[in-house]
Amino acid sequence: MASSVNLTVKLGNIIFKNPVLTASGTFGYGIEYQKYLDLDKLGGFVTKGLSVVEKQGNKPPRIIETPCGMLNAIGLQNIGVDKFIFEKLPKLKDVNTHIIANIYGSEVSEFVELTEKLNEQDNISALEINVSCPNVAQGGALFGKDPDNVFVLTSAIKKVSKKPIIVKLTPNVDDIAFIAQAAQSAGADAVSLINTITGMVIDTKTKKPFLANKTGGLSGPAIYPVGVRMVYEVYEKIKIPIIGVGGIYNSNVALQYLMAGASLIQIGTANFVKPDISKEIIEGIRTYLDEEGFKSVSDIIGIAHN
Amino acid sequence: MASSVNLTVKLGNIIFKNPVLTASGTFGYGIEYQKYLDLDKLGGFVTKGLSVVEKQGNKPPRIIETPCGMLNAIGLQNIGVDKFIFEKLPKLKDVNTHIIANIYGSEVSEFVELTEKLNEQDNISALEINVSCPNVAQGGALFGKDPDNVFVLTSAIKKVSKKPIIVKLTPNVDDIAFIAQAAQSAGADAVSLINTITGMVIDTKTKKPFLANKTGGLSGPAIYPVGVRMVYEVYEKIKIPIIGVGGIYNSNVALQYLMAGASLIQIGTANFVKPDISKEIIEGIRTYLDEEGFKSVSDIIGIAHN
Amino acid sequence: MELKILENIEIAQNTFSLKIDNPNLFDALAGQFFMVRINGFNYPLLRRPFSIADFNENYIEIIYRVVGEGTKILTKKKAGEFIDILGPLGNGFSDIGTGKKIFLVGGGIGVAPLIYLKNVIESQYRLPYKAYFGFNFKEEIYVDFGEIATMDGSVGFNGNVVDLVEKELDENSIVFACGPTLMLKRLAYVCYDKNCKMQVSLESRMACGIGVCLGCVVETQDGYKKVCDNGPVFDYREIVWQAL
Amino acid sequence: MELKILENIEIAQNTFSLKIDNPNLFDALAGQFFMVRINGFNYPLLRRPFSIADFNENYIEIIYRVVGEGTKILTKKKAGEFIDILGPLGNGFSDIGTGKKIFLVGGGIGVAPLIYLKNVIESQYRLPYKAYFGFNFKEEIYVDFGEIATMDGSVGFNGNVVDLVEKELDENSIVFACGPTLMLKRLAYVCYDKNCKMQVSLESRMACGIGVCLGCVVETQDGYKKVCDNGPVFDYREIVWQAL
Ligand SMILES: Cc1cc2nc3c(=O)[nH]c(=O)nc-3n(C[C@H](O)[C@H](O)[C@H](O)COP(=O)(O)OP(=O)(O)OC[C@H]3O[C@@H](n4cnc5c(N)ncnc54)[C@H](O)[C@@H]3O)c2cc1C
Ligand SMILES: Cc1cc2nc3c(=O)[nH]c(=O)nc-3n(C[C@H](O)[C@H](O)[C@H](O)COP(=O)(O)OP(=O)(O)OC[C@H]3O[C@@H](n4cnc5c(N)ncnc54)[C@H](O)[C@@H]3O)c2cc1C
Ligand SMILES: Cc1cc2nc3c(=O)[nH]c(=O)nc-3n(C[C@H](O)[C@H](O)[C@H](O)COP(=O)(O)O)c2cc1C
Ligand SMILES: Cc1cc2nc3c(=O)[nH]c(=O)nc-3n(C[C@H](O)[C@H](O)[C@H](O)COP(=O)(O)O)c2cc1C
Ligand code: FES
Ligand code: FES
Repeated sequence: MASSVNLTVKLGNIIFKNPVLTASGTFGYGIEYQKYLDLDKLGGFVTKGLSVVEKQGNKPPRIIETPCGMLNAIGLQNIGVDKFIFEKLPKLKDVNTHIIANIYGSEVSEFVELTEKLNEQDNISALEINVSCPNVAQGGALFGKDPDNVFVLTSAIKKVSKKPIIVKLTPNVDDIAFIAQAAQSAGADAVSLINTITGMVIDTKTKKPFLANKTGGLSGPAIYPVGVRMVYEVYEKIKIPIIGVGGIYNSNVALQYLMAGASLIQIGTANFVKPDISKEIIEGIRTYLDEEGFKSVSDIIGIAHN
Repeated sequence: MASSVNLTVKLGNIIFKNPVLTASGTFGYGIEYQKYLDLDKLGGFVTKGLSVVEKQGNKPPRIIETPCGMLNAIGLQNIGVDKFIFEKLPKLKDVNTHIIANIYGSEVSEFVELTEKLNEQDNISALEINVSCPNVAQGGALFGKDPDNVFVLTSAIKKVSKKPIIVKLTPNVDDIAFIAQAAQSAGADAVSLINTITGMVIDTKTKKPFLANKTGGLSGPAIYPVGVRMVYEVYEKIKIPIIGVGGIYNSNVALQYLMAGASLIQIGTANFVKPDISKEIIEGIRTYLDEEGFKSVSDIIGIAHN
Repeated sequence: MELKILENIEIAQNTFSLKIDNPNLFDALAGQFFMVRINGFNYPLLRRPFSIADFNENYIEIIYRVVGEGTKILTKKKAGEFIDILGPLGNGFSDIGTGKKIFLVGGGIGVAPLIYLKNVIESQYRLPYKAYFGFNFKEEIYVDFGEIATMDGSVGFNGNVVDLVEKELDENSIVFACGPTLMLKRLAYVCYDKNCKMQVSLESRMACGIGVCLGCVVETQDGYKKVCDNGPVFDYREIVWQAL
Repeated sequence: MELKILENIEIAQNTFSLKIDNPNLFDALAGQFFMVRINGFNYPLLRRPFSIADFNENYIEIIYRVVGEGTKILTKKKAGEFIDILGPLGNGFSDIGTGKKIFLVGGGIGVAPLIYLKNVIESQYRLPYKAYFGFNFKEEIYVDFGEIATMDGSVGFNGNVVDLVEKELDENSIVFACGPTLMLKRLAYVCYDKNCKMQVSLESRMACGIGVCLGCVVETQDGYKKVCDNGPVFDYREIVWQAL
């Protein structure tokens, strides 16, 4: 690869060596993938969602395959932020890539507490705020569906955070650009989209929803056209960078997200199919840019709007 | 098939011989399929969306394949209601199945006009109102995303219609049950869901959205978990019958919709893959009911909620 | 219809001939096509359209170029397996016996339907014809008749097939053409200029192939027409070439 | 890892043996499994988990039952083609040489990993063991050792394998078991009763197979544990059987 293409992307003060990250919940705490992939090759990776205290998650069954996709209802099982800091982060100290901590709370105060704890970790480059989770604070409908909630939460986190804040948005809304605008107004440094689309599979043998949680989140190749569309829509409405995620399984789809307006992309479900897929995608992007005569990946970000 | 299973389903006064319909826009005006399928075997079929005057539709390209799905942006090209009545309906006069006319207007008044014209056609069993179309009346956001719009439109049509009214809902909303409730309150006899999910594919060669219309509607197997989930949600909130549609490609998925709460189902994109798929699905439902010892298809409608 | 595969072999670079057992249940015109199901499951989802490259009591032949995932998977099918085809669909070439001088002009994989047309002209109409086929380079060529043009000059005329055939055409000619859109467009402008007749077989992305999805339309003088059932063969004067 | 298929043949009704060339790059324990990619494209999307039915310097064997779309497609793979496998994954059977009387108890396709375990016991530990395998009927049987129970009585003991093995177990036994969940549950209650040792290999829907998706968990005395990397082999006392 004696290519002179510049793959670096800036998000605030952070420089990513390339636009390819791996997505929360599909890459563990990074360590699990070291056997399959040199993590240093990645632009960065996002941890499994962390909460203040360890969470057991939902009852099984938690996953089920669907055409070109899968549903999951893990229920944010995680080891808790303290264990993450003391047991996982030290093992990652020699890794030369950006680690983004994905955080999740059931109250605004919990998000703030998580932010404060992670403030002190030099190893963490940014926080990704998962607002796409059910039953936060006011209960009832999904928290992240309401732009006011997103504004209040983002502002509260921004006030205490020493790190850039990425707000991760749910696609299960009328108008995702409106939510993105709320995040931007509250000071978010970037938004990432999309989280999973709510779905259900029914087991015709038991005549019940297959997942113990009944509904689950649809991810995988099936959803990529929805993600690309939403990135395209949001790009026209906000100025902060967008991180594109949803169904990326090869460099062509990754490029579609970049062209729609994403500065960085995340690979989720595809990691399960091919643990080293992100490496292939990085190379695929490089080859494309080379062949098309682009000097830098930033030349194609949002190019589909021209 | 010497089976004694009762497949009939009632919707208001209409009795469908089985719960399998074919979906608007994927079955032409029925006539095209007579070569592949005995239309009399169907519970019924829904015509391509009809407007007051003939519509040319969108510029090509209009379709693109995606993983286990496709995007379309036909733009409701159709021959207009008069031509339909004078050229197509007479050819269907000997067909012994329910014909549902799908209608589409750019103003409430157009919907009313269409309803009045179709009132006089004995051959038409019901009307399906496509409120999932962009730029109706108030312009801006999708008409059918606003429960108030749906209420006003449904009421206006109900006032003049001599036939049962089915309101077809868009999935591109926060809370589809809310829209379904608005339709119910306005007197709708049934709702059908889901229409397509908005998506985009970008052509990395031209660096532009692939479809001339930029965005298109995602249909096909990829979306079925979203449709099943929405039918399940809506079933808990309304009393009128639900027609389930979205990604049905075999009897297992059809059964999932029925168990989620649909009284009838529609087959769309799968018709393109196998023109006689609806026959297979009817037989598959019958076999399942037989094997599981159900006497009637109505025994499983909504059973997943038990 | 599930039919048995007799043969599926590479006949030129990235170009395969698929021969399918002919059940002799239907007739097929040159210019018509089949919608072929690649797999028995959901992926790739849609059927792929392929022209009829030959048709006789023994077999149906399709000649296809490997361009994407569907055609790649198709190459794995082996003799003895079954394949699900829908068709024959669309309108074939017509007015063949009009007394005009017949020209077959094809480019690349677009030569395929003209092979069947040639067989029909020879066996049914017994008329003289001239054939001109363009390819990019030698290794792509899969046809054993007609004058050849190659873009790299490795075989026959060095350049575009339109430039090769242009001087032969006049108002007494009827051209049957199939190939890349750009080639057909160039040829259309030549035919307007020479005032000759031409029927072109067009390509378009298709979902249904039977006229119901309205996905495959092309702009014509009378508005949008469906390539699958108003075509794929059109009189070139119908087409709004500027829109292509 | 893309490895060459040596053989893929039906060895019993709906049951196939897939032998893959062993590159001798890794070791594998009895009880471990591979995540197998069915196709080179997106469908079916996820890898399928299969236990190791045998492993030696020449080949890796998987024995699989055709139950759904993935396994159906797998039957079409031919010798000479390549297949993408990830592994070996998870924890195998352990404490084999504890001096206890060894029992292998398997049901249906769950017998597969016990074949490899038997080979390991014979070649590595050279210990005596007894094997009890249950099937539904004769045509399903694909194993040539051990005592057989069939539900229809067509071969061996007429009934459930748990009933067959029950009387043999006592506090000096160690059982290695794999099979349908209901069978394992029954066996677990027997083992609690007889106070014997047992390791069970569990099944669960998996997305990643490497411990990151948290999709495959099973309820244990210490909360949810991942079948893929805390298992698939567990001490039966760890499992909350009532939750299964
Ligand atoms: C009437 C007609 C006749 C044709 N005859 C032949 C023939 O004889 N031999 C041959 O090799 N090809 C022919 N084609 C083109 C052929 O259909 C495509 O090359 C093929 O569908 C590509 O499939 P893929 O999965 O390999 O490519 P992909 O690009 O992966 O396919 C993605 C989608 O795009 C569609 N698509 C891609 N390219 C084309 C195209 N050029 N035209 C229409 N749809 C396309 C596919 O059908 C599919 O839905 C014909 C097309 C039409 C419309
Ligand atoms: C650790 C482990 C070892 C296994 N070893 C074997 C073996 O040696 N031989 C064998 O025949 N089978 C084995 N299985 C079961 C095997 O994985 C499934 O039968 C197979 O995945 C079914 O795939 P399908 O596409 O045919 O079925 P589908 O039902 O079409 O598959 C749909 C989805 O469900 C999953 N799935 C379906 N059944 C099971 C199941 N029983 N366990 C886990 N996931 C399932 C599939 O992986 C897929 O994601 C094992 C399972 C596990 C977890
Ligand atoms: C098993 C699984 C677990 C996930 N867990 C999280 C999580 O903890 N936090 C989060 O923000 N997103 C989570 N996601 C969502 C992904 O990060 C991603 O947004 C989504 O899967 C769409 O991308 P994909 O189609 O590439 O997988 C999870 C997804 C999967 C499949
Ligand atoms: C090509 C195409 C055209 C369609 N046209 C219409 C239409 O005119 N009116 C309408 O209400 N829905 C239309 N639909 C939506 C379908 O009726 C159906 O709601 C949707 O495709 C989801 O079902 P499916 O996944 O089974 O295709 C169209 C869908 C397709 C694919
Ligand atoms: S392909 Fe559907 S109308 Fe032509
Ligand atoms: S399968 Fe992903 S954690 Fe076990």
